[in-house]
Amino acid sequence: MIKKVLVANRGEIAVRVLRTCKELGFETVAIYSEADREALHVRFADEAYCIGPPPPKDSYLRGDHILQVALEAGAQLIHPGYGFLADSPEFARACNDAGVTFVGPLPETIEQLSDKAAVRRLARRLRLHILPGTKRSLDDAQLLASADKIGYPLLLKAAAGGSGIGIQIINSHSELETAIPTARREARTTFGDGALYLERLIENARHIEVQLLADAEGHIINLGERECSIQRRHQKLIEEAPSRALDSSLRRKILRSAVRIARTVGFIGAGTVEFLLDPEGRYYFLKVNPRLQVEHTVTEAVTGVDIVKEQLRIASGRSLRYSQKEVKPRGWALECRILAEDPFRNYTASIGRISRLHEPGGPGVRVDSGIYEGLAITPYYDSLLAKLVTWGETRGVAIVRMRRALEEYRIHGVMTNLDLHRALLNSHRFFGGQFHTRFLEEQFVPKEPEEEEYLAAALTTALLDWRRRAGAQTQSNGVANRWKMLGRWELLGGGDP
Amino acid sequence: MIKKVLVANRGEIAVRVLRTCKELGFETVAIYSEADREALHVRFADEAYCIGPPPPKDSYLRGDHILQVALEAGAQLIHPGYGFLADSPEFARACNDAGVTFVGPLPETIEQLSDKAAVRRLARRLRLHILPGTKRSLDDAQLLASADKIGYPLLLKAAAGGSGIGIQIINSHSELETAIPTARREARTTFGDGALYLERLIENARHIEVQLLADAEGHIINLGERECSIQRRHQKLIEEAPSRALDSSLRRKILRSAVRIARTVGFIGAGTVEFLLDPEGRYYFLKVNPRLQVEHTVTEAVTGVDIVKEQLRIASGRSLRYSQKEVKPRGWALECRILAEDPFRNYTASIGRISRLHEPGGPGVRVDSGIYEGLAITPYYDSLLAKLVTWGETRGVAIVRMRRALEEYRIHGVMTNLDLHRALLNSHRFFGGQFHTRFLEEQFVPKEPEEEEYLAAALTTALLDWRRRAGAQTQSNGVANRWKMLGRWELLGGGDP
Amino acid sequence: MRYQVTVEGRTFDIEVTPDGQVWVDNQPLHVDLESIDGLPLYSLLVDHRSYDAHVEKNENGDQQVVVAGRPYRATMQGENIPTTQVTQHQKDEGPSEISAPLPGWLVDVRVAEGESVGAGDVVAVLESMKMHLELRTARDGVVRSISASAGQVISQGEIIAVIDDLPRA
Amino acid sequence: MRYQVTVEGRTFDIEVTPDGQVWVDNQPLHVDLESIDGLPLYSLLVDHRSYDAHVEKNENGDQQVVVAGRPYRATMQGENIPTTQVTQHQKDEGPSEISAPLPGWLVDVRVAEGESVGAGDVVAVLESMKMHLELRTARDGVVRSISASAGQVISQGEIIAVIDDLPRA
Repeated sequence: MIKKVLVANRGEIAVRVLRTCKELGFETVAIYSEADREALHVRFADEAYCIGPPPPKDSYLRGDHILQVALEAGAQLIHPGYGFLADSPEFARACNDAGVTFVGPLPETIEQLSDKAAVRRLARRLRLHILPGTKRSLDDAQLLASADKIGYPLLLKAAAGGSGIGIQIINSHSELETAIPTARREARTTFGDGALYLERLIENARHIEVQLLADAEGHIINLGERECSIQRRHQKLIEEAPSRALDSSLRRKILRSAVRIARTVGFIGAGTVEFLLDPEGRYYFLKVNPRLQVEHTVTEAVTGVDIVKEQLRIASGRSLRYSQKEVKPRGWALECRILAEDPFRNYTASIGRISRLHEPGGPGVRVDSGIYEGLAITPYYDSLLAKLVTWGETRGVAIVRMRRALEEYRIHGVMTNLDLHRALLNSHRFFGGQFHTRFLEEQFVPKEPEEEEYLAAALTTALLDWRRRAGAQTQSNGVANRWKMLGRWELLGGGDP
Repeated sequence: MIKKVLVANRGEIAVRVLRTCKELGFETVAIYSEADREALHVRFADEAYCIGPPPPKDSYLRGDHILQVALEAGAQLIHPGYGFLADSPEFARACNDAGVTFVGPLPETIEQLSDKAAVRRLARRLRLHILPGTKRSLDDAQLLASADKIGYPLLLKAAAGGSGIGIQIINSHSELETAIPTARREARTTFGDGALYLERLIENARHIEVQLLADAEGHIINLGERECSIQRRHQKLIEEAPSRALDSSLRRKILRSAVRIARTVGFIGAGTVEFLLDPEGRYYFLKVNPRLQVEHTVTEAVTGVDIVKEQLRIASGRSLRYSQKEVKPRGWALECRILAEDPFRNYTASIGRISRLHEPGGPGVRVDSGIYEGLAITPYYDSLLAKLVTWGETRGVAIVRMRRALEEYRIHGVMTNLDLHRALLNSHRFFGGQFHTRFLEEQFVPKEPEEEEYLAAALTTALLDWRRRAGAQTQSNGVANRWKMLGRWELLGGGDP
Repeated sequence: MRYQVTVEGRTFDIEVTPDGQVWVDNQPLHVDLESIDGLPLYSLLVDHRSYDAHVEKNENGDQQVVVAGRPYRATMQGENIPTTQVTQHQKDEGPSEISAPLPGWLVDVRVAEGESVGAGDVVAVLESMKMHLELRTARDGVVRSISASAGQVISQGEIIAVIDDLPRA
Repeated sequence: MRYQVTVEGRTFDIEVTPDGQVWVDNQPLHVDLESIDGLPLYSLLVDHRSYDAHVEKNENGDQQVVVAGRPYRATMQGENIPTTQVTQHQKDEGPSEISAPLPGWLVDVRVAEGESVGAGDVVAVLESMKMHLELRTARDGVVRSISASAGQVISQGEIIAVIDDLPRA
């Protein structure tokens, strides 16, 4: 029997998952909001169903609608991608109860992992370092008192937040006093919950995470680590695998810690354990993400493992195909997140229609895109347009390849952060691997564009005006070329033109 | 000192070489004929020089012009790509004499390898099998007499031909009698030389070739074999690495034979030794190509080695970076050549302007393209638009990935052979690896398109007419969507739309 | 509005009601055709089955619909639609011209003026994009004139030879 | 034809002779601008240096030239060209409107009607594409009216608040 998979997501990750489904010969079902009728994932899937108006709460977060579509279309599996319903134990449970397999861990595991206090307790029991911090239900006075005990700088976070939203850096008691009321109000408006908590800020920390695969029989393997320290506003921007920050003994320890915590919670499927690494080589457990991550691509590039395929296999009840020994990473991989935003104007989001698109290619380049020429970029969802991944034998090769691929990339019609990526990839500190999670915001100074490009822009402007005036007789470039070429023949002194 | 490289080619291979040059931080110089002012390689390079009118003999084959440009632009290296001047000892010698390094073997080696009779003698000395055949200067009567001795079927070939052009299959004495005069005349017109020769046709043969790298110090390694048996009109269409036709003992023998012959001729650079394999496992030496091949990409995909980079390193006098033991192929790779031609109308070439282009992406997919949206495809050069390469852990994965990628690929404005590739990749015999060099022309029957696509075409036609008539009030798809969605809410029994 | 649409030999009866509902062979279908950015590019959903369609002219100037990357020729009949005439109107009389379907170089001319030729005979060989293309005559006749010679560069549509009908018996 | 073209603060003197030759700052340059397929896409060769250029309107409707993927604003002066007025004409008087530069949801309104605000104060916070965007007032004043509230969906250009100038002393 051919299986049918519903992908409960949109954009690049929906396309990513659909690709593997197609390779496995599965029938595919897409869902879309009213704003996404034109979206690439709709055109990509075998079937597509509208599930509601643009706001996520009315469409991509409507688990009831999505499940209904799965039943109507006869899907046996639902892949949630990342974000939206991927971390929802309720949705996972509803799917499984309705006889549609949720591609992810057991609902109980997701539930357990979403209880941050419980996870911290668990990590402490496993003797992992955790970041000093507070509970999630303190009043203003308690927050201030705890802050003085933990010490500054620290992070003020919205308890209901996530993905880097609702986080502020606090440097002193008085800063905290000023920040609390605004943060509460914003958290209430944004997440519907004003609860805040504090966490020690580790300075010059690096973000290290471990990719895991686990089957229902209790086999757990790691696919190595990723480093995601290049961030803006606490959101990852560039990721790589492996990490330059780990030597082999530290790597072994972190990988082992990740597997242990996953084993303890009975993890099944693909997941990631996140750590912060301080400059002294001490690593702090942050959390377990019970789902596919945006940056899974770099792990795929170095291991050759299709993580989505393994997710679907595990969800179908099959056991892992690899032993730990059979996972043999090769080379280095980088990922740049291509976002519709203006990095030089405070990362303002940009909307519009993709008027022209030219994607890079050639050796060692992978593009995972959710866009195509003609597509409208709407303001309803996140600004991730595409992911550019390069692989090289060494980190250096992966970097120069990424530079080359970024130079090839053209996206017109919306502002993107391609130029920021070009600048980052050209920085010596990035090349040297000397960075931390606040590198971009605190230390990075982009290079000025090349002088000669100004002249190119000026010449284009002047010549277009001149041609408009001169009219038809100069339109014929062929004639001009032939003329110039004849000149060249004379110069070269030979050849009949 | 930053090096400058002139790429003496056009199309996808010029872009391919330019990419690696950029990664190495080299300055790049492109050349173009009058017909190629818009070509991608011109836009891609740092500098570009027009070298003549469209016909290759007046531009891309004008070694004197090209060398002059190299000197004027200050290039230290000339990379010839494949075709055009890549096999020309005269050009290689002229470059080296002018102090510009030709990226390839020594001119003497190229000369030696282009003397087919001498190479055959050499192979015989090394006790390699060669195809029974004749000399290249026989008259009609001698050809007929030799043919009867060698036995039918056999191949009648133009001595000055190459790349599969000027080859005919001959099944009998009388067929040969009829074919000779026409073949002579065509050879004279096409290649300027009417000389013909005969070669035994091996039935159900497979084309196997070995990729080699050799440095000036005499180190030679192989990067494994490729199989290129899917051909049309004696031209390769689909290639893969490794080959299913070899078991490990036969593979070891063929690889060793290839290295031996390269060592004997003092080969330096990247080259390929081609063999035919008969159904009994006997392999016949064909020739040594002293240059990059179109299908080098599949070897890159399985070994992780950038062959162009190694060529440039070797040409710069550096020694090989790999020992044979360090070359560790992983998985399987396929390449489909995407051509501007109509495979269902006798492979007629197609010209026009690329009106829309959508390239595949995602895991395990590489696109090496010489085109972009808006580019005019002219009749002056070969019809290769792009190469689509997929990698997978196994041959099966590489195949399903290629199927998926071919489904994603869209090229509008010219006819392409994408559909033929889709059909080939879906055939059971291709999947089973049961094919030979005449599989496509003798045994392959393409599948009919899916029935439901006819209906989709009919509906599109009818609805576009209906909309044109109904005019503006039905243009607003948003309204229609909302209406349908409301219907859906009622169906689902909930949710405020 | 009722249409008879023929796609590569298959004919569909399609009715579109004034409110845009679609019936095919008298069965209702849920059809949603979305035009993307005014381009000749469409996303088509047929009872939720998703297709991408692209409308373009082919080499002969006929409109074709490319579905999932495969081109289909569609002809249409309906009220107020001039029936598409796909009559097999073949000229059986008068001279016929052999012209170049593509630009290229003439590799070979296989006939001489005044020579008799039979239907299917190769008149000339054109090279375009490294391919040889045989130009054949569609019927019996006598070569009236040859206007190009081997080695010559030929533009698209350029006439290479004219074939007269055989004199009537 | 003589042009003064200013690109991001750098000014070039460009002369194009009637036969299309180009002089920059009185030096001859070999310039070849090739338009591709009538698209706003160009291949530019400047003394053989190759650039790709794309001409487009930016978010504010100004023409910009994208060279090698990087956008440049260019303004031009010359004979018969109305001098581009890039005067810093700032309205210092009258009410100012705080409007949404992007569509999105209003996350927070930080001021109340009648409240005094200072230049740079955040008036409201807009969420668009998962980003928070602070809308600030450019000068001192008093909030005359607020026309949207937190949680509300906002269209691009929609006015969220009006700020009156401070009463003159």
